[in-house]
Amino acid sequence: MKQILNERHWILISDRLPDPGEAHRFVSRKDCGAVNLFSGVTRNHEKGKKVSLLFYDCYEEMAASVLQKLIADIQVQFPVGKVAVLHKTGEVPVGHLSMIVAVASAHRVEAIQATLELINRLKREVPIWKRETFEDGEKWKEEQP
Amino acid sequence: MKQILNERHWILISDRLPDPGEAHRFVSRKDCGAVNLFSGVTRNHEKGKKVSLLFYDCYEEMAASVLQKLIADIQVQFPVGKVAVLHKTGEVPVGHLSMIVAVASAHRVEAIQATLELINRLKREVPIWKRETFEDGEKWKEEQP
Amino acid sequence: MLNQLNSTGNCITLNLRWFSILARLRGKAGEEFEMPEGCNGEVLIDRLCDELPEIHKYRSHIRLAVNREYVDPSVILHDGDEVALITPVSGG
Amino acid sequence: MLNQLNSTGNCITLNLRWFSILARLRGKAGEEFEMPEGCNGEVLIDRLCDELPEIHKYRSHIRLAVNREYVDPSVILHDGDEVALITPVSGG
Repeated sequence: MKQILNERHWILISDRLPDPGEAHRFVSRKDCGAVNLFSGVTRNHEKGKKVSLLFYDCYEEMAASVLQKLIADIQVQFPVGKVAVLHKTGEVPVGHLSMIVAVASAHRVEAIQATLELINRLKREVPIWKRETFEDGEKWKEEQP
Repeated sequence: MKQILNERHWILISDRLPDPGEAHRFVSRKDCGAVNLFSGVTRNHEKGKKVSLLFYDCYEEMAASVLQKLIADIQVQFPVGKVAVLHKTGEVPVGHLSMIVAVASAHRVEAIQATLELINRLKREVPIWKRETFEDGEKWKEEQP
Repeated sequence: MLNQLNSTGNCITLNLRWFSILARLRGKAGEEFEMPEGCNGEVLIDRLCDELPEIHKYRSHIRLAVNREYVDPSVILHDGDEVALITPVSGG
Repeated sequence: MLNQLNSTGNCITLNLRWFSILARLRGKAGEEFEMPEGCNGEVLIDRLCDELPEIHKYRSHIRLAVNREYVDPSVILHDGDEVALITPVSGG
């Protein structure tokens, strides 16, 4: 488990995620009229194959520090307020949450664009890896063509 | 109060909003790996003026029917699953929720883009009107230059 | 005037709904309102602007809703129609 | 080889961390690993590929992390550095 919590952001990497409502409440502030909250959920299919379970491995200390820089970048690029990024490690069954990203801003467009940019960068930069369990076995994402 | 609830969408126009978590749960489905949830919150400022309260008037029957068509459009334009749009009527003090929009999709980009498009259209087409209470009085949005 | 309106001299009763700034100006949220048979939305809006000159200011931004749908103001109104003048909306 | 590595003949001990597919291939999550003093990231990766040929397949996609930051593989490694080979990530 790794957590960084301050006035500007809440980063949590843990095998237990809080309710999305907690991320919502964390980022809410009276000068921010827009809160955008994105959740990643384990879905039951991937490229036509049935998925029953995901497992996330994470380089927790590095992931937290990369996320901290990434959020600081986002808070410079977009006029946003508080940001929360919560990511689960270990097993995530179908229908369960793997990630929660919440961004508050004075305006909707910025809150929504910043959310998308943050997730795009997270998916490229943060050292977290997904293993998918299919009916015929399990594979790390990098193993798949 | 006006509510339309079915397999594809949940529309609620009411002087009481449920917790955003309920919209999240409504749109969640095992084939949708992405849930994007946007909340509008009354913020304490507007164009440099201090705001203490919002009040929403609504042509409820028409708003629900316009929203239903609008959501159907979105579900054709974007590969999204279930959609929820919940809008408050009456008074909304600073820091409280005026609107919740939730969209589920197999993929993040579509969930997020559909949310933004849905809100943009809602703000142009759905017959709901905002009155802002400033320190020096209250004004309907249309009255303001 | 009779020809222009396609009127037979009979009247229709509309169910007007008022919202937002117009409800405040009109002092009510709804009313029954009589118009000549065959009149269209444009004629109704003209008539309401005559009765309530404050509407003029918003007129160029008003959309017409008949029976809970946006319609072109050239549409002919019928007895029992629910009609609303929709000033620029601001939900969200 | 000694010149190329800028080596004095001494060794440094790195703290290797293994994740995802590489942890499975290596059979462990971490280990201490000795390398000649003055060696850079590229040389370490070469050496690990020699020991664990299965890494080759991922090599062109691997990024190097030293002390929890992405670095260019040309960076010189130091005694006690925490080093990880980062295969393409897939969080979210």
